[in-house]
Amino acid sequence: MNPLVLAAEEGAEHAVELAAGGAATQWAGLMLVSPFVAFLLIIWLGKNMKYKGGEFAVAAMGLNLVIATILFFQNAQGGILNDTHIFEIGRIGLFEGRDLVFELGWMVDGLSIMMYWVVAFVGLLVFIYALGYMHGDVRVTMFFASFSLFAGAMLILVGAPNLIQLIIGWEGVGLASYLLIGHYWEDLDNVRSGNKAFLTNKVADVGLILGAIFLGMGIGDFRFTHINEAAAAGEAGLQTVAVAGALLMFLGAMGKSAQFPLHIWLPDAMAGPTPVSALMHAATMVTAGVYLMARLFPVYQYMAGEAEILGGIITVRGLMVGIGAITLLAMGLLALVANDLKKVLAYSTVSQLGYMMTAVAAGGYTAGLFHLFTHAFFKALLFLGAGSVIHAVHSNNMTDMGGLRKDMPHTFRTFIIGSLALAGIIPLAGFWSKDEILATLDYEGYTFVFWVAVAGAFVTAFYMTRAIALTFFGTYKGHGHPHESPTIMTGPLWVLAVPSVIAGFLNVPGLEFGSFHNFTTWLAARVVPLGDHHPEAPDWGLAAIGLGAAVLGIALGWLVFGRDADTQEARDRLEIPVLYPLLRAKYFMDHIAWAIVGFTMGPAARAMNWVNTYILDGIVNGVGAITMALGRFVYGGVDQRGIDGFFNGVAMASDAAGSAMRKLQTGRVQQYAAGFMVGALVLVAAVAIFR
Amino acid sequence: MTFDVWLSDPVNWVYLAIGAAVLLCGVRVVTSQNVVHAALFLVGALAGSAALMLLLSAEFVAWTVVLVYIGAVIVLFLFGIMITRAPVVRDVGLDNKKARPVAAVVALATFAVLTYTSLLAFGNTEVARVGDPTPTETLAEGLLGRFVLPFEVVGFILLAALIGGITLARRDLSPAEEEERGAV
Amino acid sequence: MIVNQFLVVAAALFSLGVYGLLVRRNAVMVLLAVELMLNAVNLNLIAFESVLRTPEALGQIFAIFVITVAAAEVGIGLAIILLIFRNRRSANVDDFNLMKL
Amino acid sequence: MTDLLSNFWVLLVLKVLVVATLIPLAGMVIGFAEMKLSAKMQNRVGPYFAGGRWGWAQLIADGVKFFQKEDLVPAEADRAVFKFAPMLVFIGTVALFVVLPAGPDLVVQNLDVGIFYALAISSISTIGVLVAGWSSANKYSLMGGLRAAGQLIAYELPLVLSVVGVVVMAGTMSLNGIVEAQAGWLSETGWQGGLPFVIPQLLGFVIFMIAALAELSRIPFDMPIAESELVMGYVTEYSGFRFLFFFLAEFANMFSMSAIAATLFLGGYWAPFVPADMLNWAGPAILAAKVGALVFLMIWFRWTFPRFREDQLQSLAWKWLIPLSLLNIVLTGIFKVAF
Repeated sequence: MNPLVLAAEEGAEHAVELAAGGAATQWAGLMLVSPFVAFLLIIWLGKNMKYKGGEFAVAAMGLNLVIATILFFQNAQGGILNDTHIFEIGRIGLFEGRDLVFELGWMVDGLSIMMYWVVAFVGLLVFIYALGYMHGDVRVTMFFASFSLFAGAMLILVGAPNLIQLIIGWEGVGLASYLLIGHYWEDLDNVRSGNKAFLTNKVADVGLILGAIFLGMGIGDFRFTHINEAAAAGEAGLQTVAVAGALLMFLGAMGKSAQFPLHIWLPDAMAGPTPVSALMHAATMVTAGVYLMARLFPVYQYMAGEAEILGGIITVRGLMVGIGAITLLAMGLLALVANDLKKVLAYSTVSQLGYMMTAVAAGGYTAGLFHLFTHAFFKALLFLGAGSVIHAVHSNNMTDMGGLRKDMPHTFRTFIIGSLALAGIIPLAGFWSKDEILATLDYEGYTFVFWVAVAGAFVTAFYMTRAIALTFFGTYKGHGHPHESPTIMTGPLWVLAVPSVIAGFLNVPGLEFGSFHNFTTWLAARVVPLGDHHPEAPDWGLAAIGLGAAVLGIALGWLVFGRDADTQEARDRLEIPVLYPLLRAKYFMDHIAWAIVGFTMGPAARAMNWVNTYILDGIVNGVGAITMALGRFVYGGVDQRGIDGFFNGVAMASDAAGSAMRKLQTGRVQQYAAGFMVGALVLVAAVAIFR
Repeated sequence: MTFDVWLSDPVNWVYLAIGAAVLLCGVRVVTSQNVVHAALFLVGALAGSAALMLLLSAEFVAWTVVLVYIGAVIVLFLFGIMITRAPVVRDVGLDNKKARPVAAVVALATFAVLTYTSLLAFGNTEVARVGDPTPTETLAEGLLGRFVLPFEVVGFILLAALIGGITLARRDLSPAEEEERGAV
Repeated sequence: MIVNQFLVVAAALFSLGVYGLLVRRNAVMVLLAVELMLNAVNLNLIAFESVLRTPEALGQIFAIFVITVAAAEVGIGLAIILLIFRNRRSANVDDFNLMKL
Repeated sequence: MTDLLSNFWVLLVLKVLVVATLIPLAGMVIGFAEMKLSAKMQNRVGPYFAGGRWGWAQLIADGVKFFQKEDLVPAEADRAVFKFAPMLVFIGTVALFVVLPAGPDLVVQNLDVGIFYALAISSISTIGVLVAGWSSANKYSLMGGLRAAGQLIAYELPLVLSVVGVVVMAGTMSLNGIVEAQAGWLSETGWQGGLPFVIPQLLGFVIFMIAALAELSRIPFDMPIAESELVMGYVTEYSGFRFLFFFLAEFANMFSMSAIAATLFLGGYWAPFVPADMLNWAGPAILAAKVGALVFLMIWFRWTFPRFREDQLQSLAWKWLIPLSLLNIVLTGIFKVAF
């Protein structure tokens, strides 16, 4: 066995039991199916129901939450679950002993339970919120159908026991997100946003699918259990395959999780309804990339991680950490200049995904996932709060807001909680998870990245303060009179506020809840348990650095925007030369993407057009002309004279024969009887003679 | 079996007499130019057939033929003849004279084929157990045992024929006539 | 007695029936001819039975069925003839060519 | 003597002779009885002078008179059929005597299907009547013939069906067998054997008698003759000995029908308390007594009931007698199976 694995098992404080989880794990498959049942029911019956089918979506999510909660507590209370249910549905014998096996099923382990629970919990609250938010909107039935599909595809993805089902869920998520981003398709911009998201994701998906094929065929199995066992065993012969597969799949993960430079679709994806953004950013879709990295953790960490690429400049792990670090800081800066409230949150999400990616890539399995876990709550809370604000002022732009804290007290308070959690203020959830990431980076020796992350924390606090100041403080600049949202929308806000506050305590180093263990232990229930660093006690020094950066950010933000948040001047103070235009232009990433597409695709398209016009069309036209000539000949010579002549002849012959034969039909019964008798006699005589 | 041996059995004399009568009556049935005569000759032919059946020890069937054919069917025929106004005198238009040669040829061919096949099939086979009538009990057990379903079906057919005959033959009364009929 | 002497009589009766069936114009006469044929069939059945001597007297049972069906046939046939006579004032088969266009 | 009697041909001739004498004898006796009884019922004297006492030779004189008359055939008549019809009627009557048992051995032929034969052969006379009416070329005759045929067909059914009950009870169609089934005697343990079927088959007996009256075209079912409207029905054009045939056949038929009724329902030649070995001698007398009683009943009816109308007659047959006789069969079947 791999010494690393042995070391991990010996050194790990979380002992791992591989145990079947009883009935709950067997019923877990229901979670993967129920959203699709809801989808069909919504399409079938939704139109005539009070909430246009939203009831089914909520019911399915409620059922999922019940199952996920049961699993969650079973897993948390000592009985660590690890169960896989697989049904083989097809098999292609491509290679000797390496059949391409298509399997469906579901997986129950610490990682998937966590994801199930997050998707179900956040999904349920967002769905309930959407009942109010989407009330009276266009195509509500369609919306809920797509929404159910979205959640269902995500559950298929996180429950997948193999790469193929994961790809199915992955593409399903892409499809549903396309439908939802383009929900208001009357506006061309929204359609373009949907297209952009879809195409960007497709670029990444090519990497994922190729990587899956490399990895699956290389190792000989698509099941995560086998892939991870093979990765842990660390066969040297497989390393090349593993490196190629891991890098290609990391491209897929970059697309889904909006890592630099494939992040360009995510801010535009704000075109969809706000609940979509909330779900997309908190629980589904963007977390898929991080989930994939975690699911194939052994591949990335022990098989491919240390391989040097690009001529030895950098290792695979280094590349991933670097991309994560760039994402977390650069995208955070972009949030500083965005005027659209949802876009602020969107860049914030990308930045936080950068944190997660960096952590997982650097070896902080628990740290990255813990941040995913806490982030889901407060980001959902923030998006729903933003939705509430947008619902009230009918605008996305912060220039139309201001002074809403009095009009919308619930939204304001929950938004503040979410923002503090995101900024990483002790003792809210974000503080503990971010601290864990910082600790991991410190432990793994990425000092530079550690300081980038600290800077990111500062930027996070800064832009959240700006957003709050512009939205809730100052004077109202929009039209009409904003009012607080209905209970069906504020309810989920408060519910989400609770885990935003307390979720962090689940994984405070050294803190145990008796038999309830902690987050690290739950996650440890895995197919191939490979430990990561988890300190015995909080490193208060690192915590102080992170907290200090956050506090500094809030203070600076308040200093800049707090006093006169409603003046244009306040924002102008930020117009630092070079940096500000760069940020406003979003680092010209869209332009670069367009340029790439334009430079490569333009000439190629023109060339193809030429080929099409002169060569293909010529061939086709030629074939057409020949065919027409042939057709004329066939029509005139063969059909009209030959075939028609034949059939006309047959018809005339039939007619003549009928005219002749009708004389036989005299209507005289006795002549018929005579014929009948003669016929019978001939038969009898024939039998008698030739017997 | 030679002809004189065959002729030495007195039963065959009886057969010859009856058979001759039957054939004579049969010929007259199809050639008589008087419809009632034809019906009466049919009585003769049927009675002769019944007698032949008696010779073949089928007592019950023979008397059934008498009861059903002669007692009921022929009477029905006579009814039909009289209702359709058969003239008392010779009816020269009773036959389709043009059809006679064809009909004769077909009939002769039928006779030839049937006779040939009969001779082919049975040759000189003797009739078994002459003068030993089949007990009616045997027939009864056959009809009401093994063949009870066909028996019921035939009964049903008879019922349907009865109802159908009545429905077809009854004159449709005008409403005024109905009322008059009902008033009586 | 050999069985063929009866079969020949039956064949002759049947052939006479065929002749009558084909040559008669009056529908009642045609039915008479059909009765003659049916009777010939009965005679045949009885003759077969007299040779075969089945334990259940199958030939005779079938003859009884034939007689019954013949009775039904005559009842219906005469009713039809009566109806046609009433409508067309004729019982001639030649006039029964309604089936022809 | 016994050797002579056991010879087939001698026995045949003997039987034919007996039947040949019995038929005119019975016809004449019944005819004479009818004359005298009618007279009594109408408070007349009736035949008085012929033969001296009671006018017993009246019918013989009538017969001689008929034979003396010219054999008239109407000019338009179908001569052959006209002459043949009375014979056809007479055949049906004569053939009935073949199976009538006057004693255990006093029977022309004890057929296995006796009663079936009797019913079958009696139906032949229907054709005779119909053809007689048709061949006379007289519309009264034709009407009478058609009426007779309709009536005979209609009442043939209840007649046959009412007999079925008896056949079911006796378990045989042989007339001798039916008589034996009714034979009973008083022993130390009580009544042994059967009862006359008139007791269990009262319904059948009533139906049979009504149907028999109709078959005989006797009052109240004499529409085919109907002197008052159809002159004489199908016998209008007949005269001389041909009329005598019809006349004789009617009375002979009365005798044979009554004899069959007596055999089927009253025990035939059997009588209680008559020793079985005496039946061959006492049988004819016993049967004659029963037949006499039934014939008296028929004559009595003639002067008791008015004539039915044609539609009443038909509805009586189809709507009452046939359903009742079917009910009788069902009840008899149930009775037979249950006991």
